[in-house]
Amino acid sequence: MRVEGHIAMPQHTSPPPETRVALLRTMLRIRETEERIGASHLRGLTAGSMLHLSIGEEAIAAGVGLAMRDGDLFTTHHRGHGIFIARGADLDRMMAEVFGKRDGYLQGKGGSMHIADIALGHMGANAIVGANIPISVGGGLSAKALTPGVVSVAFFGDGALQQGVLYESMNMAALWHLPVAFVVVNNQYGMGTRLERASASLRFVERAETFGLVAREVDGMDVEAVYAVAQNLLEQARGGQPVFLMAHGYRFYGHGRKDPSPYRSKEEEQAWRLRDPVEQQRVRLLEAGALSEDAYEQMLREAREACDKAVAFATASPELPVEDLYTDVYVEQEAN
Amino acid sequence: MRVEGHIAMPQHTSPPPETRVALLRTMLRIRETEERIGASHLRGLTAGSMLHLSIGEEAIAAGVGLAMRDGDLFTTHHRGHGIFIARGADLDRMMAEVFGKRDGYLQGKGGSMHIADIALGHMGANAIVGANIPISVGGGLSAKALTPGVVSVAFFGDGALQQGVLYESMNMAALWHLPVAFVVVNNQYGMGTRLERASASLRFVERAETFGLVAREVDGMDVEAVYAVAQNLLEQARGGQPVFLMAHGYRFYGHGRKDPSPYRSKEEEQAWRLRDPVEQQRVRLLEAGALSEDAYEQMLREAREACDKAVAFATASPELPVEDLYTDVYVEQEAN
Amino acid sequence: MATMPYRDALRLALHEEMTRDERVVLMGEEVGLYGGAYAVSKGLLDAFGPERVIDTPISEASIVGVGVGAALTGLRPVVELMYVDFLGLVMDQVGNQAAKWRYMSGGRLTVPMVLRTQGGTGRSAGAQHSQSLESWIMHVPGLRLVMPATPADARGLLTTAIRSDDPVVFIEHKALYALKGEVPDEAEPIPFGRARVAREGSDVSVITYSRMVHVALEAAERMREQGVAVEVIDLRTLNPLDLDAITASVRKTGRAIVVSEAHKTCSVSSELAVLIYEHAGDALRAPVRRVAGKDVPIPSAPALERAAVPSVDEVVEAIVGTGLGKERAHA
Amino acid sequence: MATMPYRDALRLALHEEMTRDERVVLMGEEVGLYGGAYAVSKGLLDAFGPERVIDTPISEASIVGVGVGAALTGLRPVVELMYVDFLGLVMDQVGNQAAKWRYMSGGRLTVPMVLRTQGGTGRSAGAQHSQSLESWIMHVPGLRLVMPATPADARGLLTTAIRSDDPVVFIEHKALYALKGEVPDEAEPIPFGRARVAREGSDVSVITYSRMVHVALEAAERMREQGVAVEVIDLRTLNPLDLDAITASVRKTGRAIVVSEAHKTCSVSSELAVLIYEHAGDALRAPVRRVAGKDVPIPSAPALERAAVPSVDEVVEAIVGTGLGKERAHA
Ligand SMILES: Cc1ncc(C[n+]2csc(CCOP(=O)(O)OP(=O)(O)O)c2C)c(N)n1
Ligand SMILES: Cc1ncc(C[n+]2csc(CCOP(=O)(O)OP(=O)(O)O)c2C)c(N)n1
Ligand SMILES: [Mg+2]
Ligand SMILES: [Mg+2]
Repeated sequence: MRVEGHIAMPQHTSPPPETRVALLRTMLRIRETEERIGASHLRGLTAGSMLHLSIGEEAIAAGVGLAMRDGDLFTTHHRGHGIFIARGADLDRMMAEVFGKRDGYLQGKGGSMHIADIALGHMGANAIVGANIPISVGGGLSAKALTPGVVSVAFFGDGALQQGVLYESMNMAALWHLPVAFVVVNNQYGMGTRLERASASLRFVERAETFGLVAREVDGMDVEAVYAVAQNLLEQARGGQPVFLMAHGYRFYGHGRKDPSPYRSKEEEQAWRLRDPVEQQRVRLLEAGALSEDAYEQMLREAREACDKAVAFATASPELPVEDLYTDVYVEQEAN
Repeated sequence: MRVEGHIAMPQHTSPPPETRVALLRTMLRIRETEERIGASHLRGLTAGSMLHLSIGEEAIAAGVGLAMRDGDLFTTHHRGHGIFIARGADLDRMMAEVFGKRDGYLQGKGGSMHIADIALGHMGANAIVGANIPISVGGGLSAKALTPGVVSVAFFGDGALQQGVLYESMNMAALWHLPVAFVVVNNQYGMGTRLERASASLRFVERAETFGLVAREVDGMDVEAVYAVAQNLLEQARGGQPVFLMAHGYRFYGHGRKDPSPYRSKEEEQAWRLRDPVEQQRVRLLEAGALSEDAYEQMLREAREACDKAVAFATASPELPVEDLYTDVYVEQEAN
Repeated sequence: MATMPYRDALRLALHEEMTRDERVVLMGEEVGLYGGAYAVSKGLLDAFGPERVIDTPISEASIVGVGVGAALTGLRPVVELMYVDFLGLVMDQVGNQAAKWRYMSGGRLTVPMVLRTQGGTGRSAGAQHSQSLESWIMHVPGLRLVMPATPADARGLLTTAIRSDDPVVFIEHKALYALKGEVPDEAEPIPFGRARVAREGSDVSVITYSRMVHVALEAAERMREQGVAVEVIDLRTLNPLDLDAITASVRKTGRAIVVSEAHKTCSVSSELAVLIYEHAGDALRAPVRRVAGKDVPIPSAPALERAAVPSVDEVVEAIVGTGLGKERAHA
Repeated sequence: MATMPYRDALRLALHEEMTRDERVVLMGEEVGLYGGAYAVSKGLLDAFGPERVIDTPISEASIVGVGVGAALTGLRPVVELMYVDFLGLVMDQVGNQAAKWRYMSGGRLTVPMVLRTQGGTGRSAGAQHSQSLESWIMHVPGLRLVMPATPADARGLLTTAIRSDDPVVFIEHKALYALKGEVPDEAEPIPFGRARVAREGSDVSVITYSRMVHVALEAAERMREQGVAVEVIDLRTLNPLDLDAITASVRKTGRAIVVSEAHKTCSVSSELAVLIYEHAGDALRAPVRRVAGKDVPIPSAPALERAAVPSVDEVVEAIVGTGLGKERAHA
């Protein structure tokens, strides 16, 4: 494995202080929201049997998310809450959607796995592994034609590395010089399958290069490292050089919230939890004097209050009336 | 492009004399048959509007085909006549199939693009670009389980390099240590699209390596070079190390027999025709004294007589009666 | 009115809409330099350049995905799938993505994409290049489905498709590209969901679409010689479906034949037949008859290929089977 | 007879057939170490080892292709597609390859592959994880289509599927995995094409399959309280289809309701309804009624999800609509 040449960490210089704090704030917001969603799920308050939390992966969401700009486009996989929060999700409407309620982002029609909001550049979370990838290339096509300077980012898991559309899509992005970034949220597993059991080779970075991309990998538990490499890569992408970023992280919970993850060892879980990205950044900022304990407590309180508010909002929201089953199948309904 | 490290030509030593002659004989047989099929097509004798000839690509078919052994499995793309001839096709039945007749390999039901004969290891020519590739991996799965030592070869065009299933399939073959060879018959074009216009990068050999394959490229106009590298690669594949071979050649006719190829220059065509693989091998053997003019003439005569016989057979064969429209939809017809 | 072939009428619509709206782009395999596998897009690359007429690699699933993404974000892509037979490669992007985003997002996203493709028999191209797969599409809520039979409809319906904010699957027929017909001088979008009475008649209604309209018209001509007045309804769009036109015709004639090139089982012909029973069953003077593609893969040999899909003879026989005409039905 | 859940009955059949025939292999995502997304294959990896219980990468199109190739060359693969909703990724290998090779090769090749998958609603899993896509499959000649409703059928039909030399699409229902029922002690393959009378009755025939059999049985129980004897026909296999059983029942009762969870338009329910008209139309005392999935993507919110597919109430209403029972139909 050609790890050395690609790990971006060593070179990166710290971002400005307010960004360092913003990265922590974003991660905390994701962590608290996801924990609250998980707890609500266990209490039967969310819609549906499936719930995929991104706890443990906050540095990837926040690092890339904050390196993006207003107007940038993105899609996510089924584990996309954190990414959307990093891109400015309204927590009330997000929570209401996860609860399956009328005031959710999608009126409860889509649910956790399909959250989208084109106003914030979110082209949709996708429940078909890999299907969002060419869709993001389409976003890049639009960006190039209509809004130069905008970048289109596809976030997906390590499982999607085995979907052929990824390779088709990287080729097209490179062939057409599209402003597209392919970001792998590598949490080591696709359901119960460790990446090594799904892929015969781990030379993904080199592989992306053979498709004409600029490719890097990064420690996905270090939010500043992710931010630095993402900034650099997204700048190249904006210029029409598509990029690939493999960010190595971990999901602290199972595939679904209730999955006890029997396919991985407690030691492994513990080792990764010791590298908790939120905690790492908190300690780093406290030690650097870039954040006070009080300011941190305040930040945590705000995150929790936002969650309280979101849960209250979601709880109060009614379900969409059943008559609305037939709305929004088509834009031009009358034609039917 | 890392061409040097991979071109296998320089190293190869000549195969034994009888093999060198057999390679030429096979190519001649392909050339003559394909020309006859093309002429029959122009005279309206073949079934259907589509006809894809492999004239110009004979060295790849013969070189890999003769490096394969009895019992080996293969699939081809839509331009597969030559490969099947190299693997022992009965010309009569092949011709009858191309003519759409009852005594064709497939009783006329399949046609030129679907010729198959499991008795000769032919799992089918496929008209869906790339679809044969995972099917050949399945052949490798069977071979590993049931007939160790057998190799399963997928032949496909450069166009299929942009189909995601190729990459999914290479990964699975490598992950499971299957005896599979992926052979690219690179004739530079997919219909009117030159490979450079379809792929942002030409680093295919390196790319295949990042999927865990042993990969090489070869001059596909030099049949002895192809044979040598194929022998070497197939040996590795038999041991469970899947391999990738990119053979560079050219199709002398258009995409279909009647396509005048306006998308490429006459100079380019001429340059490749000067490297005609059949002619090159003929000259090489004559110059080396490995073949006499007489023996060559005899060989050519035999090839032509075989074509005469095949055309006569195909012409004489009736069409399948229309009542047979319903046979062979299912094995267990009675259940319907 | 100018007379032109179906393929030119399609090209005209593409040209007009690309001129009218800069957001319209055409993408697909061989649409540019080659001019389209069936020469529909010839000349468009020269007219609009490679940023708007985009030759793609052979990567169908992703091509349609790119179309979906582009449509979500402001472009109005027309994506060409060279053969409808390749639908199996792209049904996820068509059925799970294009069709569903509007609904799944509670109206937050729209996918104004046209998937242009062509299908049907007529070239002995074998089982993987001769299919009629519209039934898969008609089954999926969220997709409009258009299948023009004439040059005028090809042009007018493609115009509407490109202007539609919903995803549209637009299926041409390979055997119609050379068919000539009159086409209006002005771009007049033809509204979706309005069937066309291709021929008026009072004895029996033949409900059909695409190439089978012409088969039905020939059968109607044959029946005229026997004094039977056949009405031929060309549906033009299968979603939305002009149920009113179907029931009005069947209520008038009391007899209905459904003709479709697609395999018979679980198909467009099943749906059309059952809709007639449900909405005009009381007016029927004979059972509805389906004349459809046989439930076999399409063979390559020409005679077998012809036998696999409806013929004029079969339509005539079905009409006779409803009790009309001088000949009696054989079965 | 032992009582066991549907999922265990499936596992039993897999275990038995893998024991009986070394050529049978199981492959798919999470079928091994994880034991299957719905725990159907739990324990099989330990029993048969990784060469016969094969965990695959997330590469659906190729996985099915590998199954086709393995089936062509001597293995008898059972390929699991985790959700039927992913059919769009694999329809080329299913519809153009598995289905067609026997025919295209003039009988020279056979594809003894089983594609096991599961579908349906019940878990608020959203539009991309809740579909009923059997209509796409039923439309394709060359594919057998099996949809068991009970543990006994799950076991007996899977046995037959694995022993069949034809490609079989075997669709389980996610809401049935925990359903318990009696299963014979001996492996008894259940022949394809034989419907099961799930409940005898003389007043009306409800023709259905998979989970809807249980919805129909509940509706039948409700109607019994009103003195109406409902016959419920569980089709078990949609290809081959037991047309004789359908027509016999309808000829007996004179009334027919077709119930299917799949979207209504251009679907299994359309085909079943039209077949009843075609083969028992003269015996009908009321129009055939279809109770089917609505033509909308499946919403995630639980109440909406329930409203999108047939309920007991709707089946009752349809029965009443044929003129039976004390209640009158509303519409
Ligand atoms: C096409 C497709 N195949 C399979 C699944 C079932 N599935 C859902 S999530 C998942 C694992 C995905 O792993 P990865 O991409 O690494 O994402 P993660 O869950 O680890 O975030 C699988 C197999 C699916 N949703 N879509
Ligand atoms: C999936 C699919 N896409 C498109 C086509 C139409 N088509 C047939 S051959 C061809 C070009 C294939 O190029 P290549 O793989 O290089 O093979 P060649 O024809 O050059 O031998 C195309 C696009 C097809 N048959 N299947
Ligand atoms: Mg993962
Ligand atoms: Mg080529």
